[in-house]
Amino acid sequence: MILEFSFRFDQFSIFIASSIAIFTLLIGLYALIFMKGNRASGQFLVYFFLNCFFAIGAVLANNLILLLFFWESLLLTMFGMIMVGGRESYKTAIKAFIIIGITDLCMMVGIALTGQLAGTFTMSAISVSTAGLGGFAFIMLMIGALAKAGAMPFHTWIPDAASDAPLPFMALIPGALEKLIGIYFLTRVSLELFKIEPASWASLLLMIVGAVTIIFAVLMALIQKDFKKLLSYHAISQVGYMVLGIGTALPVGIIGGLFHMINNALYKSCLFLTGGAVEKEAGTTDLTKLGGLAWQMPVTFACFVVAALSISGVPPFNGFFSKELVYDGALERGWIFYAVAVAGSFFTAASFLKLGHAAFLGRSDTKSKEAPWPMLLPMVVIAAACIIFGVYNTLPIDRIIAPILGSHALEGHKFSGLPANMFLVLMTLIVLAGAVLNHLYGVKKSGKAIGAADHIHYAPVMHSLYDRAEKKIFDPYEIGMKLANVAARILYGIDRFVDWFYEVFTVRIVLLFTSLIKWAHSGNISTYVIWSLVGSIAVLVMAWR
Amino acid sequence: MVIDQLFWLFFMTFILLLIEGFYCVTVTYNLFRILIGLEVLIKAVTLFVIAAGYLSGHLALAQSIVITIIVIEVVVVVVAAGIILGFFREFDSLNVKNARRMKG
Amino acid sequence: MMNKEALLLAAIFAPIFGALILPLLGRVSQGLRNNTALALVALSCLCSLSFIPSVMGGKNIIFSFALPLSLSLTFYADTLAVFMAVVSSFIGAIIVLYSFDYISHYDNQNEYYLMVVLFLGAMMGLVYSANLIYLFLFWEITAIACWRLIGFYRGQRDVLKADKAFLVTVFGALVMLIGFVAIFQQTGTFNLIIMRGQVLPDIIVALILFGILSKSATLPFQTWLPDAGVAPSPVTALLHAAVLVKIGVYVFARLFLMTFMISSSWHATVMMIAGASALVAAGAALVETDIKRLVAYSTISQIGFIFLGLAAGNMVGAVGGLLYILMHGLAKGGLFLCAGIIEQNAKTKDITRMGGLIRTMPVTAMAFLFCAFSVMGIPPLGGFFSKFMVISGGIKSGEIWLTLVFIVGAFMTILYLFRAFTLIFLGESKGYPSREGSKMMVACVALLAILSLAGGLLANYPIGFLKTAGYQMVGLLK
Amino acid sequence: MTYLLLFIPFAILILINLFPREKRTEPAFWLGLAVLVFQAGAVVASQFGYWGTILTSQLESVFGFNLQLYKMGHVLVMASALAGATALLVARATLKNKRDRFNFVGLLLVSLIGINGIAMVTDIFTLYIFIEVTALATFILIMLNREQAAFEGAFKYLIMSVVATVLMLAAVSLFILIGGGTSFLDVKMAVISDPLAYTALLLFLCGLFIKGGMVPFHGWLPDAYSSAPTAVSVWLAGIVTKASGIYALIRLMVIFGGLEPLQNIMLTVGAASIVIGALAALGQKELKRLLAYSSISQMGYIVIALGSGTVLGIFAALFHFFNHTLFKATLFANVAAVEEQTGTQEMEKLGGLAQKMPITGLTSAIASLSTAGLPPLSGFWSKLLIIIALWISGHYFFAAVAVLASVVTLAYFLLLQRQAFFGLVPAALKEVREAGPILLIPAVFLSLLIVVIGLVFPFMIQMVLR
Amino acid sequence: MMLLSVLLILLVLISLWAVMTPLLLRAAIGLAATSALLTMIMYQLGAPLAAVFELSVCAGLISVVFVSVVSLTHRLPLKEFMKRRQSRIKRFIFLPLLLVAALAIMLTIKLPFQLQLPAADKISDVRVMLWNIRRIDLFGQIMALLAGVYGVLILFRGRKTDGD
Repeated sequence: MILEFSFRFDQFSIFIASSIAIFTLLIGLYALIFMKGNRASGQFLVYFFLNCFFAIGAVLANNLILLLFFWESLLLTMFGMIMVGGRESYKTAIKAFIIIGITDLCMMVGIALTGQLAGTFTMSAISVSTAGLGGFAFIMLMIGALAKAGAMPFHTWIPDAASDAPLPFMALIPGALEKLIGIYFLTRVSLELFKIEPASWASLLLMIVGAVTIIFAVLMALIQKDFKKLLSYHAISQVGYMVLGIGTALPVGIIGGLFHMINNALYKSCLFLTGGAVEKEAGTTDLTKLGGLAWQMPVTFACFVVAALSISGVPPFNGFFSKELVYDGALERGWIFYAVAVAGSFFTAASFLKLGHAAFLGRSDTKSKEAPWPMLLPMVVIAAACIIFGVYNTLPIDRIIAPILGSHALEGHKFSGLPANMFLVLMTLIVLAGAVLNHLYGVKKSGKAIGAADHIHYAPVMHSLYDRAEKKIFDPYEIGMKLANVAARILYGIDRFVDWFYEVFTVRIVLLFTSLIKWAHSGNISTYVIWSLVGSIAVLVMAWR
Repeated sequence: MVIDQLFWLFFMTFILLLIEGFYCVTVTYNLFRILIGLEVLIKAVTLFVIAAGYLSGHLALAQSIVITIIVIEVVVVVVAAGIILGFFREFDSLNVKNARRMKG
Repeated sequence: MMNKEALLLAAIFAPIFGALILPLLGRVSQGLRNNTALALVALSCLCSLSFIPSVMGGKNIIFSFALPLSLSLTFYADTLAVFMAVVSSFIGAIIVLYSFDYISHYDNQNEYYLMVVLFLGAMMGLVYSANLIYLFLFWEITAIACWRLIGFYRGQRDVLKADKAFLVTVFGALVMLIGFVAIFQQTGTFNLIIMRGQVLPDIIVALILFGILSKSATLPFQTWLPDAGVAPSPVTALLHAAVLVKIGVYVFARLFLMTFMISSSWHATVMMIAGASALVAAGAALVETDIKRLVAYSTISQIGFIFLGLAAGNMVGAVGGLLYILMHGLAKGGLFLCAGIIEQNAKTKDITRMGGLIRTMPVTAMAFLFCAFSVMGIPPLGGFFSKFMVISGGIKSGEIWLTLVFIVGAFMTILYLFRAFTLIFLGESKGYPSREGSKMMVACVALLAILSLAGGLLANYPIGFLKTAGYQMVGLLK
Repeated sequence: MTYLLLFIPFAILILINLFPREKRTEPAFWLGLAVLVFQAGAVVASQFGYWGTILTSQLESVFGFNLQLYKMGHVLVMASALAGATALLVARATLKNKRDRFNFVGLLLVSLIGINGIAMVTDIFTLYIFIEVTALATFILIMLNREQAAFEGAFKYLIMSVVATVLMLAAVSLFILIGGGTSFLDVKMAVISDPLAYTALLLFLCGLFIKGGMVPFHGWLPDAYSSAPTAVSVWLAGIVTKASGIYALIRLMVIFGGLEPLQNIMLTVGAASIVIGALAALGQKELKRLLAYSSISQMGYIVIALGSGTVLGIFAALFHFFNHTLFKATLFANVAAVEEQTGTQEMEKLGGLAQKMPITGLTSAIASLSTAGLPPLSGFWSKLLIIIALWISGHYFFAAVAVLASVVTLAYFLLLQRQAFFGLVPAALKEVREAGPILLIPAVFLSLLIVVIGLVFPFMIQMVLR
Repeated sequence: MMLLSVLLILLVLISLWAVMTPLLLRAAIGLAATSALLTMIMYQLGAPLAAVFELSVCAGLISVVFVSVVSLTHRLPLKEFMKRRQSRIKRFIFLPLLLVAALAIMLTIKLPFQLQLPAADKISDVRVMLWNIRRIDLFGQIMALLAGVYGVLILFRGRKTDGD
């Protein structure tokens, strides 16, 4: 009744579990070398592989409670890994823990509610409508999934972690693993548990969240001066595409979202790995100090180019095809979503041009040699995967993603191969060209590669928004903490009032009576005699009444 | 009928003497006068016992009770006098204020 | 095989009467006294453990000695009683072990051990007694033991706080006594076994609830618990975490779940009170700077969760509430004992003046962290299962908004525990040269942390055991 | 049995005075103790029926007293024996002047005779006489060492007892007028038939209230207890006020318990004295005065139990009567010990004595907790029975008052413990040592009795209820 | 009947005078007079033994004690005495008024209930009653006297002379 230890091996969960395993293996290999210098590397690796165990457990679980069990255990390993980062990294660790901890509690409520509504906790048997209480449960579960995936309202810990946490962590968790698990659960919830229809408010909500995540995260990414911070913002914005895709609740959108999930995992982890290589060899990830690494680190540069192109959605690479599907779905549901998605990819392209130009091209004032082969191997493998998934995209779509939705949902037509809607392809090409122009204009205007996005940065309206964003005004975590402290003070006030009631109020009342009685005992005998007489009369009266 | 009238007469005297006794005890400033008051009270009660015995025909019982009362109350009054002497020895005055020192 | 009744009596009266001889042993040698104290508590724990198989099989042990005026001395070991007995005596044993080193350099230790063992004996008596008056009798013995223990340091402020705690609990207990007498008038007996299934009018329920809330330090009466932080930390661990506050919860379960049927409106009211208490205490914990008061407030908040479970009125909630008692006992006991080590080494109770202790006290830090995770309800540790079941019980009972209040409480639990952890262990040290606690104390703390973790991984055994208790519950609206 | 209780103390009293002047205090003390031990032994023996009837019959003819010892009387006699023994031991330890000690024994025996008389009386006038005898002996006892405060306390007690006498004798005279006789049977006949006799009974009750120190009439009690030397306070608080006031009330309520208005009076007066006694005790600065108010409050419990009008109520009242003697005697013995060691009884000057005087601390803790009615001790059982009696007889409000007032009782005992025993030792009291053995024996014996009764009580009920 | 009422009225008046006289000596004498009057009333009611006892003990012994106490305690200084006189007059003036009021009330209201008197007592002789039936009272009297002896011993002895 409460907890059966049941697993389920269907098409979707096996796929996710295997990809988790592959990524952990590759990045694990990378991490062995990267963490050699760090004194807590042993501890880090323990958390690293424990994390993989829990992730696979969560994905394969068929019982919602079991899923929650593994899901929240990830919290511990994540907290451990960030703590290892450095002396000051505990602040981010705690920030991440609190954000994801709180959203997991919401998810716990969601799961309890769904279980109660559906009568059982086994996921395969649950189907609940999103009306009334079900809707509330859906939102709760959605919050859990989005937080894990790193979507907008719950993303603020990822940029901080970029600077504090060790890089392999950034590559694995925000880079690949979280997206996989988060979107996996989101799909389970929206397709299997709640079966949201395209017209329903739930899908609209998801699409809005996706769109918002895309645009704001990429705008923030544009102005970043640090290699890893820029990548972390992009990790957040890419999630927006997946959420948008699944949010459309159309087969094309969902296929697009899932395909984008895999692609993102690939190129995002590859970018992080290149960032790691740069950091290890060049000693810093600050773009202003970097430059001209292309010739010193050719393999890293090559992988970076492949990954950058695929993330920007340049045709032959995998990013392009999954984005096209998402665009198709988004356009069908509403042009505004499509416009946001396209704008998103415009800025993504612009920022990666800036990053590539600043980091790899231009003069090199630092002498750095190529990263050791064990670090290069995973990068090359993942880059190759990016290319394969792009060019030969029927393999991932038809054989892996399509069966997930089951044949009836696909209404017959095939999504793999070249995108059907030519208009979208045209638009994407125009946007990419625009991005290159903007980059060239930016570089010429500011004179150096790093300033490519300054003209956007210091535009009148944008300038004040950026400053406030930098100072974490909009960060829900800070707002939440202030709110919590204010609420705590009020509640502490209540507690002190109750304490005052005991310590001061009742004591004073009682002592008032006591002093009254003591004053009454004036000591002279006549009062006592009078009392006795009055008392006897009272007794007589009481008896006779 | 006569018995009722007689009883009422005795009862009235008893009540009047009681009022005198209690008034004297509560109002006076002098310890000795309190004794006087007490003695008046005892006399009132003795009277009433005898009257009750007389009216109900149990005069013998009343008399024996009165004798015992007198003996015991004498001792009480003597002890009271002793106490007053004690007070006098301590404070050289019979003012009631000296007997009001224990408050609260 | 020694018959079960003898074991039952031994479990109860061995610690109580054994405690009386401890001061004498104390004069002979400290070691002897300490070990006998531990042996006594361990004895009652083993006896209770030995009941588990027979109780699981459904054969409850009963011992009764007929007396007039329905004051017959009856002890009844059913699943609920055995569970509580094992939990409290086990944690009590660990705390006694811990206090060997903690109390070693204070004076009037004899009285300390006397009172601790008496306290645990009274707890056993209370848990097993099936007669309301004897239940009240042991309830008050624990209050007396608490009074002497809280006032252990004999300072002016400590004794004042001890008196405050004593008065509040006795006041609540007396109101409860009125309730018991009212039950006696209605049913004509104090024996719980006979009265199983009776319906109680609201007045009596209110009176008894008054007592329960005062003992388990819920909202209207919660201030005595943080004030009792002046006591030595094994005492606060014993009092706040593991045993004393659980008495109120146990009596709630024993009366309103196992024996009497109460009107369903009470479920909502109890949950409301518990919710308010959880929130207020969580808020206070977030603001508090004294380490013991902070953990005490967190206990009040977690007690609110237990009441949520028990008052939910369904099987999941009830089993969750009882499991919560076990998990919270272990975790909170660990937190308090860590607080003890920290306080003894860092020479200060004010967490704002601590810092960077993780470098000098790694094991304690890890134990503190694990126990904190268990209290927060993070999965691999036991707290997760109990918190989940309590919340799903709350939702199943239909009180969605109330459960949300508890969720906010859970949020704040995470916040204040992490605030405490960071202020104490992380950040740069403020110049207090603190070295690790003594071997025994650290071992106890580590043991409790590992047990919390084991509680999570092997959660099935306690849950299975409690499910059998759940089936016997009368008060549940299935 | 009945006559022995009167004649043996009388004989001893005379015997003591025969000794030559120098060598009389020591034997007087031991003989006094012997009387009390005999008395206790007699009560215990009679419980098991050893006390043959042969002994009583001859004396019956010789003296022709119409005395009769009921089961209730046994409680009073036993209590007086215990309280007397404690008073004697405390007196031996505290009264320095040899002459005072000798007079103390003498007067103690006189009041003992008075109390034994009260226990056995069957006639309302004889009851008055014995009450008056004990009162007389107590006036003089209070003034034993002729302190200035003692005069004031004794004087107030005397005046109030004269007022009580007036009320009682007025009632007696009315009984003679209506009933024709003063024995309880005639009184019972008169009260049932005639309203005037009913008023007389009420007057008699008021007289007893004054003697017992119930709230509207209690003015004299705190002054008398606190001004008397501690040994006398033990005797006074332990048994005298209770015997002369409360015991007589119990005897009357056994006969007239059924009358509804009487019950109401008892309940109101009892509740008033519980509450006001407890609240006044909370504000006190000296130990003895605090204990005096606590006695008022505890006697209020006995009276409120009588108000329930059921047999269980009477039994609970008697049981609390006996328990109260135990705790009050222990507490006053402790006060004596504290006074002897520290020289003062102001609570401000005291502190942390439990460290220096462990046994006294322990016994005072046991006695205080038992008075507050905490379970393992005997006080709990009597309070519990009182509450059950009140609740079953339907007086819910009064039961609630009785229960909740015991929180205030606990409050002022905690105040006492905190100020005197439980805290840290102040500088001034550094050299305080444990009290002498003579003072400790009674305290330890009585607190042992409290604990034993507390544990054994449930099993003891059968034997007592029979 | 007539004589009895006159005596009763006299008794009340004399005791009023005894209570109100400023001088303590006069009060003591007044008290002796009241007990004498009481003796006459008792004699009138046919209770000779009680009357004799009352006369000898109350009029005799108590008056002697009171007079000796008054003589032992010296008088207030004149000035103090005059001041005290005024205040006492002011206080005691209410007493007679109170008495008159009480008398008026009692005269108006009748006995609310009918008085049933019991059958007369068989034993008419006091000696038989006292010695045979009420023997316990004698024992009580002895005890009271004994207590009185102790009282006198302790109270009236001089300054705390050290005991033997």
